[in-house]
Amino acid sequence: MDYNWNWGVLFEEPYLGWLVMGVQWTFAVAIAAWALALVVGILVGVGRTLPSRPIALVCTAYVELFRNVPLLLQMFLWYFVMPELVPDDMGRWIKRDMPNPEYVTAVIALGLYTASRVAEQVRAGIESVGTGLTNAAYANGFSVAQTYRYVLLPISFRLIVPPMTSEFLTIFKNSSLALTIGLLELTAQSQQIAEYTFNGFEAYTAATVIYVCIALVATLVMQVAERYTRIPGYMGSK
Amino acid sequence: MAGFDFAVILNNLPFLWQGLQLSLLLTGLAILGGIVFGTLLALMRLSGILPLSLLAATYVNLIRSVPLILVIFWFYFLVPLALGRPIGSFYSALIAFTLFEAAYFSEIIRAGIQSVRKGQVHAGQATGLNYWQIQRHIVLPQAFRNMIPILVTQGIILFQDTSLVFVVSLRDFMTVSSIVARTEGRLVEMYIFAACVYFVICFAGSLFVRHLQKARTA
Amino acid sequence: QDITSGRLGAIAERGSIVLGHRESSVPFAYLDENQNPVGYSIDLCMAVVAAVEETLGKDLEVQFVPVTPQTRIALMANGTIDLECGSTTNNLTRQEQVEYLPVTFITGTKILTRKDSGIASVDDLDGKTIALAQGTTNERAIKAAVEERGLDVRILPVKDHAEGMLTLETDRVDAYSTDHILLHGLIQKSRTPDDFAVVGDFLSYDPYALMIPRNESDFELVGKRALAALFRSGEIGEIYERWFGPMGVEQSDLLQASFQLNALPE
Amino acid sequence: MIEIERLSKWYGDFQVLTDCTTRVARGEVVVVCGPSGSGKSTLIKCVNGLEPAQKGRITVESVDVTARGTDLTRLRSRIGMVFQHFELYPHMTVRENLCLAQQKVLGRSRDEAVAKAEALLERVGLSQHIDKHPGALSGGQQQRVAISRALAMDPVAMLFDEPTSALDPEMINEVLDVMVELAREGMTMMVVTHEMGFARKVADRVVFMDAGAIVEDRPTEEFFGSPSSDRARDFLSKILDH
Amino acid sequence: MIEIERLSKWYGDFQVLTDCTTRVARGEVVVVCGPSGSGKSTLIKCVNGLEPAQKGRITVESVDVTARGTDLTRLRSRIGMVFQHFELYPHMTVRENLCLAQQKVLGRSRDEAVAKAEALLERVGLSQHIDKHPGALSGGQQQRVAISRALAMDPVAMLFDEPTSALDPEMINEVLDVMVELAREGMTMMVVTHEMGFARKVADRVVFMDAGAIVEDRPTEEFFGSPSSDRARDFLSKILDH
Ligand SMILES: Nc1ncnc2c1ncn2[C@@H]1O[C@H](COP(=O)(O)OP(=O)(O)OP(=O)(O)O)[C@@H](O)[C@H]1O
Ligand SMILES: Nc1ncnc2c1ncn2[C@@H]1O[C@H](COP(=O)(O)OP(=O)(O)OP(=O)(O)O)[C@@H](O)[C@H]1O
Ligand SMILES: [Mg+2]
Ligand SMILES: [Mg+2]
Repeated sequence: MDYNWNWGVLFEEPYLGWLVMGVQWTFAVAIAAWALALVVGILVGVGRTLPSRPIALVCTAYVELFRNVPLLLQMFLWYFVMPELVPDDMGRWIKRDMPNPEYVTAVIALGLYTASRVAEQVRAGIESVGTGLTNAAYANGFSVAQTYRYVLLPISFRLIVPPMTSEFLTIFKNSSLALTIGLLELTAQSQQIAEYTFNGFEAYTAATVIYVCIALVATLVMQVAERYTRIPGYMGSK
Repeated sequence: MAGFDFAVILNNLPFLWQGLQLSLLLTGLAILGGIVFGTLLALMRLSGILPLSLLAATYVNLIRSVPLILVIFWFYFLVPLALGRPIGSFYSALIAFTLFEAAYFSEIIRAGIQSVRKGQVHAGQATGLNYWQIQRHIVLPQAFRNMIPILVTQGIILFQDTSLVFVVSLRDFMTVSSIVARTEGRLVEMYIFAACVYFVICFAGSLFVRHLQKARTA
Repeated sequence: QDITSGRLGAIAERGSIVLGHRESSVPFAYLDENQNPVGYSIDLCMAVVAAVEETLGKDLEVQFVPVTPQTRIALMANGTIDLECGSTTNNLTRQEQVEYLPVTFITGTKILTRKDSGIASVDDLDGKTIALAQGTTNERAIKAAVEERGLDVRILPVKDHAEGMLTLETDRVDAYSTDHILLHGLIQKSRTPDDFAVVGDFLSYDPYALMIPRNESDFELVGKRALAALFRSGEIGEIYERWFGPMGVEQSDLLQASFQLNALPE
Repeated sequence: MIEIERLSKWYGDFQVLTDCTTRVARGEVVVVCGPSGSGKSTLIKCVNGLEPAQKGRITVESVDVTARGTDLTRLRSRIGMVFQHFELYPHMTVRENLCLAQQKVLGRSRDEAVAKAEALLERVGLSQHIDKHPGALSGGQQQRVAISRALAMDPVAMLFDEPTSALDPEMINEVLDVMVELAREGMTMMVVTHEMGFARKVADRVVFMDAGAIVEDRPTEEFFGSPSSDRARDFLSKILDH
Repeated sequence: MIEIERLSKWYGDFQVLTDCTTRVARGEVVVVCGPSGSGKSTLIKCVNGLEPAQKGRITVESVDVTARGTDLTRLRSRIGMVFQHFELYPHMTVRENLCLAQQKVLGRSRDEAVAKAEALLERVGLSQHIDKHPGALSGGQQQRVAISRALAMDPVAMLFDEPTSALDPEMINEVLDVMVELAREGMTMMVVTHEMGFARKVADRVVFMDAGAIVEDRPTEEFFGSPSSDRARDFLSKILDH
């Protein structure tokens, strides 16, 4: 089991180009999915805490459904199953005429899945603000909407900045699952380099280092964000 | 692919069951291994001995910033190289999952230990108990009781994560469902069925977690 | 010959031999209705296994590990599998990592498409989408051909032949490409064989062989000997007939010549 | 002004309030006391509809709180409420805490709101803290801000739920002093508290609760002079002699 | 018995204790009081080494607590300590809470330990709760169990850190009564508390702290009769007249 080391391969064309492309796709998927996840996740998370039973129920169902099925399977459901369930024309459009079907599918699958996790954080954030403050706002004469707008959301958003950091990192990592539907993001590219050059060590190391760098940068950025959003002297914000 | 044919599920039930067994086995063993190794990492981090806690922290943060798929690739191909002998793909995957999940378990366990109020340690010290007696009788029992719901939740996540061995064709439930789906050309039925199975198991798990939490606050 | 060291020794010690197999390379190695691996290459591998058992003087447990085009070389190189039974092309680049036993089949890259797609050769792929299995020689052959002709072709990478066929069947792509013989196998296993056709010229030369670890000359000798015996005795003809007969694929002159060349005397 | 009639309330199977009847007239100060868990907080939260009741009726200035269709938001803006744990908005400065509802609920202009806030803070002696966040203030200061926040809405009545029980002993008086002054100015007040000194000083009536029921409801001197129930006597003896 | 000499302590740059000197003789009861954050808890935790101090010396029965190499575990087993938040072990029954250290530290047999536990619980009137978990008891009951737990080790002295400040007012006396009895039996006690009634009744001396320093350390009657410092007078006036 002798192994021929060759780090130079990472800097040769076309392999360097592949890595760069892989990073671009990883970012493209992660960022777009994150935007989707934030929008849907915040709506669903707020919905779960509303006094209206039906809305809360629908939002709870969403969260349970999306977080209890493996993401890989959700990718497949969106990619293979969904086009077969819609009317034929539409299915064909999705599969053939939609630009970048793998990319769009990956973003939707990853975004909606992550939304269920974001929703949980949002809900936890709102609930941790506590009934005391909520009652205070109501007693002040605020309506439900005003209470959310001026009290619950501003506080809970600040509280959930740290858990959101880790969700943001998770979405980068989970974007690697897009390789199963044929999107050549970073992990897929490193694997392809391993196949072409048989220098698996080097290829996987390159991908690992890039992921670690992404994590480091994201953590730093979020730490700054945390500092700016911290509420002076409030319990729960360290 | 017009028309549903759910008979395909019945015909392949034994095969699917084998896959599910492998998923569950992998999950169970990885949870055990992950908790043992994770506790070790957590104790290292809280030990107050700088090299140890630095080592553990580096490991945990490294693993947590890398996608599981990449870790699986690493271990699937490199464990035999490192060991100098093949150990079979199941064990490669098991090692990958154990080491990967240990990083997550260690964070849970660390938080669990820290969730025990400092006053409890003080109370133990004030009656003259030593470090190990306090850990053994006061801190760890409370820490684990506090942690159980989160540990179970992480177990559910781990169970879902095992589906990723699909990328190396290990015959877990996900892979097996895919094989049936593709060889029989019954994608829609099989993937929906697989989703239902995962959902039922994981949802039951999260109901159990909720029950635990309610039992604890009551 | 020294059977106590090297891979043979390791196999003897653990009492089992690990065969890597493909899951959708019809008829070389694929899954039967009980999801067990069967096929032409599997039968040849079993002959090699029998020879290994004889050499070692003990019965071996046979373990099957599924492999894909992306994993097979790495798993061979890292020692997870002892012998690969699939549809692997023997080429010199790969010989930097692994070793091969004598050629057992000869084929080349062609294109599978729907009969009504209007595609008759690579040149017709312009503006179309084709699925390619990652890590195959065919992937490179098609990419090279496309580049040479300056065509605009969208490529969808897939994991293996089953997934390639799936994307074609579900209309996600216009064509799938791999070795000619495998394409026939895929059509045969399809639920609507009449819809598909294999088109175009051979775009590559792909001699198949069983893959073994590199620098294992003792093991290699046992394998060569086992295959030579099959070639000499004509038993290869029976095995061939069993798997290719139903498909109506005869042994080509080239393949027969190859069998002859490797039917070395003891 | 506040009339509570035969109010009963359940949490699931558990009855928290049983047939409670009492009233607070305009300008009156009523202290509610009783052992922990006896339902004092629940009763007071029912008054401005923060908790719904299943039976009985509450009216505030002839508005039926318990009726469906009552505009609770409007009602609440006219009743001030002060909580045990202050419940200031932690992400806003003291000024914002006092101005927010004035602007959003009463529709006052920014200038009006700020002027009001400054005047109130001046009164409780906290003018110099107007730009701080609540987290930077001591408990006693926070509670005085909370009282000002409620007063900023020009309430017709004030509800207090154990306003001093989360405070360090040395800070209790600075809050009680503000409340005493308020009472002397004629504010209608309903105060849940264990501070019997405060009750003696300003309360017109004392309501004693036990296990969800109102056991005594009598003028202050009568209550302290000769509590009629054993339970109240017992409670008073425990709470007074340390 | 307990001697504190010129003790100073820092948390990082922040000095919590400044040059504190005092002593508690055998059988004496000393009450420590002072405003919040003045360092009372820190001081008392230093006495049995729960917090390390950077400067100065503490000796307990001639054992130097602050010296390196002192067997703190052994020392602590001889000093009982009671905390503001009880700190009973929530996962054990009351019996286990009382027996754990007796068995593990003193090496008593199970029977001895249980007999001791039963006797102590009898004394504080909680025999019937011996099999319950702490969570099932009221705050006052929990604190009485916590006192019993400390007494089970046959301590030579007892430290109390605001033992009644987390209790509902009606439960304060049941705990103070136990402490008064203990004091009358001659236990050496150092008690951080705001309960001036208790201090008056049983304390031999009162130590008043402010901003980390001991401002007054005088016999009880003198302290209440004529506190010499403005800060103490101010504090007493705030804490006594409500
Ligand atoms: N949301 C709730 N669900 C179920 N029971 C509740 C809820 N809120 C309060 N209770 C119960 O109702 C009873 C009365 O509670 P309430 O808070 O009104 O008491 P209280 O007199 O204010 O006591 P305290 O002095 O401790 O504040 C208690 O037994 C409490 O446990
Ligand atoms: N672990 C710590 N790190 C930093 N500062 C601390 C720590 N523990 C306490 N302090 C600070 O030390 C000072 C004294 O604290 P201590 O708890 O001894 O006060 P106290 O007199 O007991 O007050 P209280 O009446 O509120 O209990 C306070 O200002 C507190 O903020
Ligand atoms: Mg209350
Ligand atoms: Mg303290």
